[in-house]
Amino acid sequence: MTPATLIPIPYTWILSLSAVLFVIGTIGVLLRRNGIAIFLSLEIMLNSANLAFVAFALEFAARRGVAVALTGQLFVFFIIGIAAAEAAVGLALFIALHRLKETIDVDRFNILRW
Amino acid sequence: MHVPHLLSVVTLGPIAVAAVLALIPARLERLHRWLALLASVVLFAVSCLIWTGFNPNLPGFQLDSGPIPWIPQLGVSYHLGVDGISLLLVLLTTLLVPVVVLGSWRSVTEHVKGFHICLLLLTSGMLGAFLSLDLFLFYVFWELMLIPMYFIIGVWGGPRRIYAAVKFFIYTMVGSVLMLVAILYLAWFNHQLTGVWSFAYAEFLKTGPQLAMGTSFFSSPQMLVFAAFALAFAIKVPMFPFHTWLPDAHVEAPTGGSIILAGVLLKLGTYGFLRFNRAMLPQAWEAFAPMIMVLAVIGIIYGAWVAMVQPDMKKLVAYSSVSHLGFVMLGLAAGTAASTQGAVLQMVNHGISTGALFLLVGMIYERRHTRMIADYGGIAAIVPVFTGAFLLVTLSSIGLPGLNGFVGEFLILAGAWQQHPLAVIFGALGIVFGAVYMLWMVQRVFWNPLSNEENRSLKDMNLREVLAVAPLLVFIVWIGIHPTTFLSPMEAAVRLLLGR
Amino acid sequence: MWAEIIVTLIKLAVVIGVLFTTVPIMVWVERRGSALIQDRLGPNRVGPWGLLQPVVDAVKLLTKENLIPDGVNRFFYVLAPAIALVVALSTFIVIPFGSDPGLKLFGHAIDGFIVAPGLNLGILYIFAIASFGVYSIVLAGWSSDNKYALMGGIRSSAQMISYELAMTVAVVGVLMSTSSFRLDSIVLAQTGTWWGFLPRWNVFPQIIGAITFIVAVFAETNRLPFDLPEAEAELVAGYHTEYSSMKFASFFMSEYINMVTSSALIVILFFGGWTLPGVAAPSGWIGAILTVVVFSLKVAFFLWFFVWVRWTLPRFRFDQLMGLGWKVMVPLSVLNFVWVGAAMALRIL
Amino acid sequence: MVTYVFLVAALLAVVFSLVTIAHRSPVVNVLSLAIVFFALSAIYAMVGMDFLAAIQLIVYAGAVLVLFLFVIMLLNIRSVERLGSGRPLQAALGAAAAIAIGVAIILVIARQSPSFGSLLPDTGKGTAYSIGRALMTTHLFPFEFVSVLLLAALVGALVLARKEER
Amino acid sequence: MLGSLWLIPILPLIGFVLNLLLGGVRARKSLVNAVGVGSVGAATAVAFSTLWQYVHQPTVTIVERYFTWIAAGSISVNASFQLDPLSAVMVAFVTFVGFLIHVYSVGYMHGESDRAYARYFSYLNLFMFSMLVLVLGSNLPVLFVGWEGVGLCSYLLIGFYFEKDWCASAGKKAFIVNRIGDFGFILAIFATFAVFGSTEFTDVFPMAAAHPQQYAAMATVIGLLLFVGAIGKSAQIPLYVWLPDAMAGPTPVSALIHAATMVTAGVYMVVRCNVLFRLSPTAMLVVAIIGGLTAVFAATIGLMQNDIKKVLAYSTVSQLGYMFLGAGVGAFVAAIFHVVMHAFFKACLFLGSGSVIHACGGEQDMRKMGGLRKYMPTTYWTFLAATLAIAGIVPFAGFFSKDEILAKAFEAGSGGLNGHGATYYVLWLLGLAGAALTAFYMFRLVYMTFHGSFRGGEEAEHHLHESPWTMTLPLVVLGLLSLVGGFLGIPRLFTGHEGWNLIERFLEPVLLPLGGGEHAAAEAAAQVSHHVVGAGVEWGLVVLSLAVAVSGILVARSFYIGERAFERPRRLADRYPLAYKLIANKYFVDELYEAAVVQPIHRLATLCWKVVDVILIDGVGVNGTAFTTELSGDLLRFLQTGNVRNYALSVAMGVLLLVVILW
Repeated sequence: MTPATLIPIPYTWILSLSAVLFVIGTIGVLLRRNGIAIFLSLEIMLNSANLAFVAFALEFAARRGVAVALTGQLFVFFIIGIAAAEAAVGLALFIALHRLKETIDVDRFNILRW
Repeated sequence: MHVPHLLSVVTLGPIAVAAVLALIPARLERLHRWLALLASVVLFAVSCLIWTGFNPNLPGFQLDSGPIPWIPQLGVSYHLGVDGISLLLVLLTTLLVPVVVLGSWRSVTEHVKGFHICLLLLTSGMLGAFLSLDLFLFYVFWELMLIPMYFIIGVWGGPRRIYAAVKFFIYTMVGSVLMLVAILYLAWFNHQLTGVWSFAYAEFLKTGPQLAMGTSFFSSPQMLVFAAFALAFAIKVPMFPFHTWLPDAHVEAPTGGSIILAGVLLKLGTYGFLRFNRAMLPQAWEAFAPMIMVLAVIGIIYGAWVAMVQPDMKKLVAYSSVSHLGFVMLGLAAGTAASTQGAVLQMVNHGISTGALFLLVGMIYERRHTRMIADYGGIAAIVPVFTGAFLLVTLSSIGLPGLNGFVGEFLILAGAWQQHPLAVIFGALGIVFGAVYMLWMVQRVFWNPLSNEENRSLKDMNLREVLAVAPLLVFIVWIGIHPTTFLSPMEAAVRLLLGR
Repeated sequence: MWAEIIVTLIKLAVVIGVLFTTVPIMVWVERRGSALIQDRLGPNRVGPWGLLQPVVDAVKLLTKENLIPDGVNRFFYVLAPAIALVVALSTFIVIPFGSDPGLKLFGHAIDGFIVAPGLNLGILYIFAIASFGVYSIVLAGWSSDNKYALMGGIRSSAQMISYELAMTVAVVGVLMSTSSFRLDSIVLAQTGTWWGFLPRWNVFPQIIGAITFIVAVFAETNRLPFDLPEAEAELVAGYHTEYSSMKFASFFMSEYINMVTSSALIVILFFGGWTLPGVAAPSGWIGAILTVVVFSLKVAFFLWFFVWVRWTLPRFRFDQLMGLGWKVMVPLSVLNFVWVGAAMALRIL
Repeated sequence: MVTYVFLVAALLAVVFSLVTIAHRSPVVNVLSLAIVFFALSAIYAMVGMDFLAAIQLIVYAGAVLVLFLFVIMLLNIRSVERLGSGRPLQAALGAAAAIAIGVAIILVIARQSPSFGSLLPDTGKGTAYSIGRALMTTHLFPFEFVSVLLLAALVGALVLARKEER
Repeated sequence: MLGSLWLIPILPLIGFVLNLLLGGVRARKSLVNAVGVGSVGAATAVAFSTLWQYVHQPTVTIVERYFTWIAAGSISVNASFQLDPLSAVMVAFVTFVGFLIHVYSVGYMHGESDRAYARYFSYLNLFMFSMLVLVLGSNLPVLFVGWEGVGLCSYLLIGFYFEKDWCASAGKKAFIVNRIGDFGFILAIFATFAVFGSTEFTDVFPMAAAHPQQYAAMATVIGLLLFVGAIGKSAQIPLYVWLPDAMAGPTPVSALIHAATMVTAGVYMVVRCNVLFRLSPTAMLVVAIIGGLTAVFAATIGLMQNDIKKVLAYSTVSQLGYMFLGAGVGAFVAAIFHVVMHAFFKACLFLGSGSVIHACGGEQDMRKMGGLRKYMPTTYWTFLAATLAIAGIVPFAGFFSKDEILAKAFEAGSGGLNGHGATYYVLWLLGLAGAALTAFYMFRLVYMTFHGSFRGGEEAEHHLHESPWTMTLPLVVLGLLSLVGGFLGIPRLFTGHEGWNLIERFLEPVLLPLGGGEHAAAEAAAQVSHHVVGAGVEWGLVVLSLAVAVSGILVARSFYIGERAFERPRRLADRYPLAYKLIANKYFVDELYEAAVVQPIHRLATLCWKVVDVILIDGVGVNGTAFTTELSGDLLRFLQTGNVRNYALSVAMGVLLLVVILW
């Protein structure tokens, strides 16, 4: 088992990337009306979270001198699983909604209004 | 004859029976009725064993079953015990249940199964509340009582039953939630003092009085805790400003429901005042007693007045309950041994008399499907037996000497006079007004010319109904003539509770 | 460093070259084979036994006018075939097509007959890349403004997603028995025999897995009986209806390259790769070459199997296809790895 | 080398995520997102989390996004609104909030010491081995839970998307 | 039988229960008679044998404890009976008169249905039971039991014809008005407990008598409260209103309950508690004033009543007034004496009127009677005897008792009892006037009913007949008693020495001597006042009262006899229309009460219900809360735009907020 070598980039860079992605995702969620697009933006946000996990995992491994930073990866793993589930259900929802309203513009789905 | 864990048997027995009923298909209505009747009669018999096994000379709790740890982390335990005070109320409860079953024989026609299951659960709740020596347990039973009653009103009730049921439920909830807070606070305080978590009544008896009495209401924990308990119980009693759920609940509830409601549920309020507020928070009690007394007196007269002008018999009786329980509260607030014993006895009296009144009103309602006094008049000639029974109950309710009502009121007022003559003077006015509204109602229902032709075909009481009422009448006379039977068991307990 | 790069480049050149040469040959084989199966001659004019026919075809395709219909989404229309080809080619780089007893080239170790050695992902990598294959079809179908094409695209995406599941799960068994993703270690795990005569190939204990995998592969490569995306009878030509000349050619080639890759996978996963039971590979270049030859022969057989099946079985209906995928394949594959797991737990394997 | 890979990947990720949220055509959105995923998986691979990289591609690119495309085609959504069209207030506030959050996060990160994470060692079996172990031992419950969740999602999706027959 | 006093009341109780059952099974009247009359007869027998033993043994006060009735804390009440001269006298005449009236009822009620008949007798028996408990009770609570019991019975019996709404109302009225009195009584009981720690007569009175100063103040309170009770039960101003209405009941009931026994319970109670009253000049004065006023007031109303029973009712009220006057001036013995005498002649009068009504077929209006003398002689003569007795003509019963009271009043005035001499003089004058009025209206009644010619119309005249022996026999007995009864208490004046005044000598022990202190003087005044007033003056008083009575009779004769009958009263009425209107309408007291008490309370109650309960507490308080909750919910609802992006935005804002907070 070869000894752990350092990554030549600070984990904060990765964090920053995830932050940027997160912001972009957020903007997408907040500004798009198209349901699909919103979903995509959500996926971006999830991935930024994953990235953050990875970054922390690395930093953790480095600081604690742990050989393998498992937990972070596991979180990512679970998040991916959940994302898959979410996508399935969400898209099914949109199919149903589209069948109902002939559109996926979320601004048109305000039947829950007071 | 010795039954192990007698109290547990009495308390949890009904639940067991309810479980059995739950297994029986609903269409076997007669079987349900008979089983429930049998069970309740047996229950009464067994609870009489408590009476026989009870040693009136011991002031404390007896026949304990438990304490069995329930939630050890919080010191919650299952602990039942009976003393002279709860003994009477338990007997009252178990006495009323068969009466209710008999009284509902014809009036409850749909969901018979459900009704009896509810009734039995309710019974357990009430008995548990009277017997539990652990406040957590008490609260559980207290709430357990609430739900079946809610259903009994809401399912088998009259036209506005939903409104009434919800009102009853929310009203009671408001109080009991605060009470829960108070209980938790007490437990916490107890933990602060002793370092052990416990909800045991005995513990609180020791630590409760140590709650600080601040200068102002909001700065004194004891008064706040007191208020929390008091609100819960005052709503249940109900005391003057919190009584408006009672008329609705009574008018809409089925006969059985009204009997239980007036007979037992209201007593839990007064019982709670005595058992918890009075015993656990003595200083706060001292501070609040005058207010309680004033409210009690207001309740007495106010209830009587409002009852006087009710067009609906059940409403009238309901408001009369307000008045009568005013007496009880007066007795408790006065706090002398005599008045307190009188109050406890009056709880039983009111339970029996008002229960009987509701039963009788229910019977006539079954026949004519109206409770409006105006629809009757002059039916004494047609239903003499019914009239006789009703008259007797009426007289007991207006406190005719030689019947139960008098003894209670006499003791309460006589006991209270030593402390607060003025309150007694106003309270005694209630006796006068009591006569007014009851007799006026009796006149308009039973005397006078037979105005309404439909009443000419009224049937007099049948054997079942006579059997239903008879025990109550027996007790009315018994307590009236020889109250010592019932006063002596509670004497020691009351003395201990009052700390004399 | 440089040596490493050069070696890699050489490997790449060899692999790509082989693949690109395989395609015309496969075309010829396909046509002759179909003719054989259908008892007719097939191409026999151009060159001996029509061997040059594919060359001619290629030339025709290359020289054809490169037209783009109106109303298509140009970007994706062009992108789709490119993706197809790229995916097809890049999957192959983790396939070990021969054993390496430690030969050197320019003083640098060849490091196995495999383009990207030391990639722990191995088969996972293949799945990862292959999953991009869907895009080409979907995009092609969608971008070329044509309902048949769209239908084909949708169908194929559905089909591929569904069968990808079965395929992956079928492989799990193998991965479990040889606890690694690396294809070469998978191959090595299959050397030797049981009871002296039965090769230690995964196909024997995991026959179910093998069958499932093979069927799934057929679906993944859109070959008959699962070529619904391009079902001539119903969808003219499915997703590449609107394609012609080189763009069509790249779809065409990618399909055949996928076939090769798939066959290679089948061989590696279930039929012991370049190994032969009981035969230890002789050392030195000769031995190495021999392993490559063995591997190629096995692959060739499965390529022929592809052809054979194509001209033997009728096409499924779409719902039958889906039903098969979800209700038969997936459960079977699950059954397979459950069995493998049980066997491993019981120390049978 | 690794640094450049990272920078390129990061650049790709940012740019194409912007495209993802900004472009009008859903298909473009999806594909650019695919590229983002690709870039991310590259980063994972680069830091030695090859298993993550793989499933990132397999699940996201291979399954989820295809699903998206599939739906887009099924509903045949050509092109919809521009970014932030309609509800200007919502748009402005949203953007502001998002950026503010981003700034906040960046500020937080900025306070951290830019220490270096360690590259995961090559165990020869890849991280898959250890992850698999962890999943089957310490994290068994969440793992099973996710599987149940996926099953539920499967059923839910079926129920939702099914045409209710009249 | 001494030592088992409980037998006396228990027998009627048994009768009550049996009769109820008999009523249930619609038994024949004869059986009911056997039970009803039999039980009371037995009780009477037992009573008299008991009394016989009692008078032939030394002990003055015999108390029998049976069991502890109520015991809690400081309160302890025994169920116990007490036999002493006072209760002995009461028991004697209650049982005796009661028995007679039971007998009378047999004849009077024979027209009723079997069931009603049984009901009637069961009530009557219950009444006997309660009355006996009342007079035998050895402490206030037990007395109160009887007190309320008789109240109940009067309620039931007044409302005996419950299908007539005025009867039912009258019954209710009686009970409620009595309740007002009982209110005072029960408070008195509580006060007694508080002060003396017991309510046993044998404990309380000696204690009080021993320490007059100590208990003086409380005595006033208790005394007045007790007297409130007495006012209610004995129909004094202001609570007399129920008694006239009570005439709605069957006549024997009026005779027994509302003339002879129950209404005198108040007097009995006052006399029973004479110690307390004597300790409190105020209480005495109040009693005297109320009594005197009532005596005259009721008499004036009696002047113009045309309903034969109403006249008797008001006369009863007025006579009760005399008794209280007597008690008020310290003549407790005289009061009791008058109670007994009154029981005789008033019972006789009522029964007589009953027999008259019986004869006239239920007619009660005297204007439709007249000349009945020749149709029903027995009734007439007995009635006349009783009338003379009530008018106070020598030697009839009334003379001795009433004259005794008036004399005592005069002495109180002259002796300046408790320093209220003037007041007592006035009261004496009132009493005198009352005597005159009494004589007048009673003879008015006699003349209008029995003299002159029948005014009831032809066919009614045919039905006129003498009543059956069951009714006449009691009449005769009572008539004779009202003739000779007076000789039980011949004052010293006539005989020269005290010895002949049997009743006074018999009752002497009841008036415990008070211990020293300033009350001694008062006591002396009350006791020895015979000698304050000289014999001559006394004779004068006797003559005076006789003259007054006779004058009253003559006026009545001149008004209602002869060819110019009814003319002069009419002219008087015309001359003083206002006064006429006032008196004829009983001073509008009922109307006053209706307007001043009943209506306001009723309105107040309605207000409490409709406004306080329904609107304030329930409307504003309870449903108000509910409504507020609902409203706030309705308003908050509008935050739900249903637009997912808004929610997302709010989430983002929340995050931002969190960041800011956590920064």
